[in-house]
Amino acid sequence: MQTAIAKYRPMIARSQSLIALVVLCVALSLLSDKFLTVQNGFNVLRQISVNVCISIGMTLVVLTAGIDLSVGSVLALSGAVAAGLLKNGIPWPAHDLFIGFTLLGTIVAALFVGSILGLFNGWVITRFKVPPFVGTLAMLTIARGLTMLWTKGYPISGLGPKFDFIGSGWLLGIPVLVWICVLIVAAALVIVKKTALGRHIYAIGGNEQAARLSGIPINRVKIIVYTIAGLLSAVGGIMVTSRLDSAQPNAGISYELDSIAAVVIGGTSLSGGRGTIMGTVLGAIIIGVLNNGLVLLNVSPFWQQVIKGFVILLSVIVDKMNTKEA
Amino acid sequence: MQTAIAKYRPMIARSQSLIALVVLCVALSLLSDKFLTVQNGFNVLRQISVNVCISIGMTLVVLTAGIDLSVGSVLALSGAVAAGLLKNGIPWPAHDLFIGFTLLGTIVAALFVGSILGLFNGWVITRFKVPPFVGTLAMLTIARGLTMLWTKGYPISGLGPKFDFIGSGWLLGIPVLVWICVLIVAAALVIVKKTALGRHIYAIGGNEQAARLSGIPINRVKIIVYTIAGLLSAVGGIMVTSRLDSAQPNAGISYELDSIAAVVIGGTSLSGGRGTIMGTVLGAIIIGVLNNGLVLLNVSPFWQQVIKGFVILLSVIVDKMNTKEA
Amino acid sequence: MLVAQNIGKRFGGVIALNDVTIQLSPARVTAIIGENGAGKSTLMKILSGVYAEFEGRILLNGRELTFSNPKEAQEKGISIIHQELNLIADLSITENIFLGRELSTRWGILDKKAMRIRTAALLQRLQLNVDPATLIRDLRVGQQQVVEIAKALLVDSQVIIMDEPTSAISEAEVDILFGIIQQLRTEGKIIAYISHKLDELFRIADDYVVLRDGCITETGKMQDVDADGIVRKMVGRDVTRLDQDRPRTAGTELLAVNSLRLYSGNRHILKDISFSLDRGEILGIFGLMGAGRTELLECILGLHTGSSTGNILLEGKPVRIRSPREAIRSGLVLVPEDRKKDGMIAGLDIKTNISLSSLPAGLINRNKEIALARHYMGSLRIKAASHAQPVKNLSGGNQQKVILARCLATNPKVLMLDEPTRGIDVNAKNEIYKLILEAAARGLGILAVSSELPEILAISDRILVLCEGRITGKFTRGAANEDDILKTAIPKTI
Amino acid sequence: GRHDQQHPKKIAIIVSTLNNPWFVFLAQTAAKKATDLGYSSRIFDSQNNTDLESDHFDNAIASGYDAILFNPTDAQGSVTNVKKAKDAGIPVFCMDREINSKDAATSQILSDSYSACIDLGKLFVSTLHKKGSYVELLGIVSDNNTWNRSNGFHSVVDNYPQLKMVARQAADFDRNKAMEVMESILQAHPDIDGVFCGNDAMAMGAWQALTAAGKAGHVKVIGFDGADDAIRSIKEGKLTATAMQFPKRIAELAAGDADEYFKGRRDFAKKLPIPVEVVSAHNIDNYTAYGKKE
Ligand SMILES: Nc1ncnc2c1ncn2[C@@H]1O[C@H](COP(=O)(O)OP(=O)(O)OP(=O)(O)O)[C@@H](O)[C@H]1O
Ligand SMILES: Nc1ncnc2c1ncn2[C@@H]1O[C@H](COP(=O)(O)OP(=O)(O)OP(=O)(O)O)[C@@H](O)[C@H]1O
Ligand SMILES: [Mg+2]
Ligand SMILES: [Mg+2]
Repeated sequence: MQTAIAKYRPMIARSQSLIALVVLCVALSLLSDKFLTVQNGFNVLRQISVNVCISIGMTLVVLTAGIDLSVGSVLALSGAVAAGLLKNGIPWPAHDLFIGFTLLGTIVAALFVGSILGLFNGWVITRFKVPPFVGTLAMLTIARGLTMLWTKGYPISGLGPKFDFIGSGWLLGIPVLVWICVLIVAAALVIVKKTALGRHIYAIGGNEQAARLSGIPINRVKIIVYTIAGLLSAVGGIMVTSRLDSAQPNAGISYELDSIAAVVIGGTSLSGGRGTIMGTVLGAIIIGVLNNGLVLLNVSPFWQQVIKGFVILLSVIVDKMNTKEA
Repeated sequence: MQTAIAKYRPMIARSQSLIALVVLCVALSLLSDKFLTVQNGFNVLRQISVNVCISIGMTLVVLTAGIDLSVGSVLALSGAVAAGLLKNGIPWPAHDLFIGFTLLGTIVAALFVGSILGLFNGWVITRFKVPPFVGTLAMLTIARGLTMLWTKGYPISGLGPKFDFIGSGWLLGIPVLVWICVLIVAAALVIVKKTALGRHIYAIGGNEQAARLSGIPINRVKIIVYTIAGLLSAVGGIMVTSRLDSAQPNAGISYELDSIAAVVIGGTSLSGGRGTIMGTVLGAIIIGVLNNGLVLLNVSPFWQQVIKGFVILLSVIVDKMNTKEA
Repeated sequence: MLVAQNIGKRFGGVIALNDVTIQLSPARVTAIIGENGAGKSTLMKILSGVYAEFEGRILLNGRELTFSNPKEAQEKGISIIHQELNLIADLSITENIFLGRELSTRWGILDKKAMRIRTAALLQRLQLNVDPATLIRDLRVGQQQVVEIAKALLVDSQVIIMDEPTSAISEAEVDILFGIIQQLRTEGKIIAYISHKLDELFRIADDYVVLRDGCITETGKMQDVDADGIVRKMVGRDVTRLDQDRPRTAGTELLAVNSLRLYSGNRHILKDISFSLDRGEILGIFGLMGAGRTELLECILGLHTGSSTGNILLEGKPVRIRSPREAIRSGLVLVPEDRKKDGMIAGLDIKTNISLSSLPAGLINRNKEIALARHYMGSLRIKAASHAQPVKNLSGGNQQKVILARCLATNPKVLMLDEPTRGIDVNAKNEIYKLILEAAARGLGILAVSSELPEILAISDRILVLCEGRITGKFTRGAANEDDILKTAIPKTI
Repeated sequence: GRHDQQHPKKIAIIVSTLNNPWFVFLAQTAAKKATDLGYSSRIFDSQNNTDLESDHFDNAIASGYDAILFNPTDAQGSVTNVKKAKDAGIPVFCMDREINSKDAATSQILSDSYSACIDLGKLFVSTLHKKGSYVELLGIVSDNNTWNRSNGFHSVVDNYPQLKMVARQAADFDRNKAMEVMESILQAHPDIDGVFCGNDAMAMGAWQALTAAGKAGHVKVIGFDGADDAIRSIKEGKLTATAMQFPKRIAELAAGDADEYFKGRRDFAKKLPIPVEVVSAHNIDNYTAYGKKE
C-alpha cells in the first residue's frame, strides 16, 4: 500500500497539473471550435517555447531554493548582442579594424554573454552570501541598463533569412523553436534524473547543511545552476530575436513572473528540493493555453487579466488539494 | 560577553545599513553641492513616502516568511477607487439613484478595498496553502485587471484642492506625506515591539511549526498581516493619487520590486523571522537617496540602471560582511 | 486520573496507534516505553492537542476533554515538553517561554517586565544561570532543552508530559529535572515520561506502559521489572547484549592530529589538541556538554578552515582538508550529531540519501544505485518498506542507519560518529554498536563522540576526555573507569 | 543671467519612457539640439509612471535646471508637475503630448495622435473598399495614447457598418506580444482583411504572424510612429501605412523655444500642432525614419 503510493507519488503529483490542463483544454474546445486544431497546437507550442526554455533554468534554480529575477533582462541583452554582432560586427575605427561575426559566432557570443551574467549571479550569491532575490534583482536592473547602452534604445532589425530560420523555420513538420525546446527539456531531464549534479541540486534544496556535510560542493553546484539559467535565458533571447527578426531593447520585461508562475504551477516548491522538469513544462503549457484561449475567445483585455489571475489560483489550489489527499 | 552581543545585535545589524547610507550621503554631498539642502531632503522624504508605506506592510509579510507581489496593483486599484468615488460617486441610473462620497467616505472606501484584497490574499494563502508568491502573483494580475475595468483604462483626474492637500500640503513645516509615513512607522513599531501580534509575526517566520505548537493562531496572524499589507498599499494609493491629483490606471507597476528591495537592504531576511521596521525605513531611504543622487549627478538614464544595480549589490554585501563578524 | 480510551491514529497508510487505552494516575510518574516508531510521541501529541483528528476520547477526572490545538489543551490542564526542540532561535528566552500566552497590559501592550520577572524565577528554579533576554540561538542545545522544560512549567498544569526531555542535557541538569519531577509528583500531578535511557526510568518512574507497533502490550509497576525484562517487553524477544570482550587487533597508525586549535571571535574553542588513531581502533571521545567535541570532529572534516590551525596526517602523509568534500575524498566521513538538521535530506528517498556522497561523475546507473541501497538496507538491517520511501517517514534509529550507510558507502578510512545513538531505542542502539564494531573489524579507524559514559566504555579501545576545548585525560580500555573519566571531564575552575 | 561659457544653462529633458525607440529618438534629438545651442542637458526617464515623473520634477527643480523639455506621461496627471516647475520659475516646454492646462506650460509643441488616426482611418476605409473584417491591436491599455489612437481611428471606421472588427486585443506596444496575439487571432479569424495597430512595433509583429500564416499579401496592416522598420517595410511593400509624427522637428522646436526663452522671448504659441502625415506606398520616397528626407 505504502510502497505503491510512494512509488507513484511523483506520477500522481505530476498528473495534477495534467488534470488542470486537460480541464482547461476541454473547456476551451467547447467554447471555441478553433482551439483544438493542429495549427493552433503548433501556435501554442511556438508561443510557449521561450517561456519553457527560461523556465527550465528557473526550475533548476528554484530546486536549490534560489530564484532568478534577471532572466528577462539577460534574455534582452543576449538577444541584442546576437543581433548587434550579426548586423554590425565590432567596428574598431581607431585601428581601422572590423571584426565580423558568422551566424554561429554570433550565437556562441550571445550564449556566452548569457552564461557570464548567470555566472556573475552565482558568484555574487555564493561568494558574498547575497540572497538570490536581491542578487538577481540587481542583475535585472544591470542587464537592462547594459541592453539599453548596447542598443542605444533602438531595436536592431533585419538579421537575414539564415538567422530567421531559428525562429520561423520548420524541420520534419515541426517548428525549429519546438525542436530546440525538446532538446533542452531532454537535456534537463538527463541532468536532473541521471547525473550527480541533478542529485546535488535536489539535495541542496532539501537540506543545504546536510548536503554540505555529505561532501556536495554547494557553491559550485549553485554557480553551475545560475550559469545554466543565464545560458537558457540567452537561448530564449536568440529565439525571440530570431522570431521577430529584430532585437527589441524592451524584450523580456516581466518574463521572470511568467517563468516563476510556470515553475510553481508545475508543482515545484519555492523552498527548494521538490519539483520536476515535466511539471514546469506542463505549467508553461497551461499558461500558454490560457493566453491563447483568452485571445481566441476575444475576451476583453481588461477581463483577461482578472480571469488569468483566477485560473492560476485555481490550478494551484486543485494541485494542492489533490496532493494532500495522496 | 555572550549576552552583550545578544543585546546589541539588533542595533549593530541596523547600523550596518546606516553606515551604507552615511557613506552614500557623504559621497553624494562631495559630488554635488545641491544634494545636502533642506529642500532636497524634503524631496527625498516625499519621494520615498509611498515606498516606505508599502514596505512597512511588506516587512510584516516578509517577517512571517511570506511575500506580497500584489502591492503595486492594489495601490493602483485603491487609488482609482478613491478618485472614481470622489469624482463620480456611484450612479445608479436604473433606479435614478446616485450615491455621492465625501472626502472621508472616499478614503475609507479606498482603504476598505485595499484591506479586502489583502484579506483575500491571506485567505487564499492560509485556507488553500497556496504559496504566497503565487497567491499574490495572481492578485497582482487580478487587481490590475480590476483597475482597468474600473477606470476603463483612462486616468481619473481633477479631484479638488481638499484631496490634493494630502499629497501636496504641508503641516508644521513638514509635508503631509511625511507625517503620514511617520504615523505609520510609529504604529508599526508599536505593533512589532509592544504587542503579542508582533511577537507572533516573528515567531511564525522563525519557526512556523514551533509557533503552531505554542498555540499561536498561525492562520489568523497571517491573514492580519496580509490585510495590513493591503491596507498600507491602499494608503500608498491615496498618497500617489492625491500627489498627482489624478489616479493613473498603470500606477504602481513593479513597485513590489522596489519595496522588497527596501525590505532586504534594510536587513530583513526573506526566509522570515529576522528584521526590523527601522531597517526597512533605512532601506527605502537608501534607494530614495540613490535615485535622487544619480539624477543630481547627471548620470545618463541607461548608466543609472547599471549603477543602481551595483549599489544595491554593494549595500547588501557590506551589510553581510559586517553582520558576519558581529 | 487521565484516561485515553480506544485511541487510534493513522498517517496515510501507516497505522501509528491502534485502539490504545491507557490510564495515568495522579502523584505518579508513568514511563511510556517502546522502540523507535512505536507510537509514543504520537500518543502524547494526541493527549496534548497537537493532533486534533483521531479516534477515541480523552477523559480527565471523568470529564471528557475536547481541544483542537495545544493552547486549548494547556488551558484545560495538559502541558507537554516535545521530543524535538520547538523554540524560535531569534527570540529571547522570555519571548519563547511566553510565546502564544503573552502577558499584556490593559491597552494590549506587552507587559515585558512581568514576563521577565516570571522567566527569571522559572530559570532560577531550573538552575539555569543565564539572562532571560538571551537569544535562544546563543544557548547550547542542553540549555535550550532546559528552556523547553521551563515552557511546560510556566502554567500550573495538572498533567505534564515529557517526551525525551533528557536526550540533550547533562547529568547535572538531569538531576535538577528529576528534583522538579519529584516535587511535581508530591503536588499530585499526573506525569508521563518518555526516555530511551533505561536507568533514568528506574530512577524516576512508578508505573510503565509498553507500546509496540502502535498497540499497548503491557502495563505494570516499575518495581516489578528489571532492565532485561523491559527490553524484552519492548522488542518482543530476548536481546543479545553487546559482547564486551571483542578481540582487539593492533593496527598501524591511520590518523594523526597535531596541535589543532580553533578560535571563534576571540575565544579559543579548541586548544592544542593532538592524538592519533590506529587502523581498526575505536577512539571514544568523552566530555560534558559544550566541551568542544562536535567542533573537533568538524575541524577534522574541514568545516572551520578559516578559523583553525594545526595539521592532520592520514596514513603518515599530511593532508590539507578545506571542505567536507575533500575530507570524504581523503577517506574521512562524519555522522553528524543532529540528524534532522545536518544529516538527512528528509524529503528524498532512502536510495538517494544513501548514494548521495558516493555518486560518480557522469551518468548515474540506476541499477547499481538500487543495488547499493539494497546492500546497506540488508547489512545494516534498515527497516523500511522499500528503498523508495522518503527518509522522513522512518523511525529515528532507521534514519541514523541510513546516514551511517551513506558514510560507509564512501569507503572511508576514518569514520567519525557524533552522538551516534542519541534518541535511539535500546534495540537499535545495540544494532548500531554492532555495526560500529564490524566496521572497526574491517580495519576502519573510528572516532566516536558520546555523552553517555556506559556507551563510551562499552565500545572504545581508548578514551580521550575533552574539557573546555583541551584534552584532560587519556585512558586505555582496561584502565578506564567511570569515576576517573568524570573527574577529568569536569572543569576545575568555575 | 549666468549664461556664459563657464556655466552654461542646464536643460532637463523628461520623457514618458525610454522603453520605446520613438521616445528615445525624441529625447536624444532634444538633448543634441540643446547641446548644439550651447546648453548642458540631461535625460530623465519617467518609465510611464506619473509618480516617478513627479519625483523627476522635484529633483530637477532642486538641482537648479533652468528649463524643462517635457514629454508628459498623462495629460491630466502631469499638470501638477508642470505647475510646480512654473511656481519655481522654470519654464516647461511640452513635446508631443499635451497637458490639460492652458497656461502652465510655456509652450506645447504637439503631434495630434487623434487626428492622425482619423487620417489613418480614412486610408484604411478606402484601402479595404469600405467592407471586410479587421482586427485592432491596442497598445498598453492603461496608456492614454492607446485610446487617443483607437478613438481617432474608430471615429471614422465605425461609420462603415460593413467594416467589422472581429477581434480587439492588447499587445502592449510590443512586437513579440503582437505576433503571438496575432497568431492566436488568426486561428479564430483566418479570413480577415486588415489590421490596425497602435504603433509600428505591433504592426511589424502582426505582419510577421501574417507572413508565417501565408496571408501577408492580402491583409492590410497599418501602424503608427514612422519607425525605421516600418518605413523600410512600407518601401518593400509589406506594411500598408503608418503615421509620421516628426519627433525630430518637435524636439528641435522645443529646444529652440527654450533657447529663445533664455534670450528673453516670452510670447510663445501656447499650442503648436505639428501635423502628422500619413505615410504609404505612394509617398514613401519622401520619408526616412522619424522624419522627412532632407
Ligand atoms: N507526521 C507523520 N506523518 C507520517 N507518519 C508519521 C508521522 N508522525 C509519525 N509517523 C509514523 O508513526 C509511527 C509512530 O511514530 P512516533 O513518532 O509516535 O514514534 P515514537 O515512538 O515516538 O518513536 P521515537 O522513539 O523514535 O521518538 C512511526 O511509524 C512514524 O513513522
Ligand atoms: N552557536 C554558538 N555560538 C557561540 N558559541 C557556541 C555556539 N555553539 C557552540 N558554542 C561553543 O562552542 C563550544 C563547543 O560546543 P559544542 O556544542 O561543540 O560542544 P560538544 O562537546 O559537542 O557538546 P554537545 O554535546 O552539546 O554537542 C562551547 O564552548 C560552546 O559554548
Ligand atoms: Mg518520539
Ligand atoms: Mg556536540
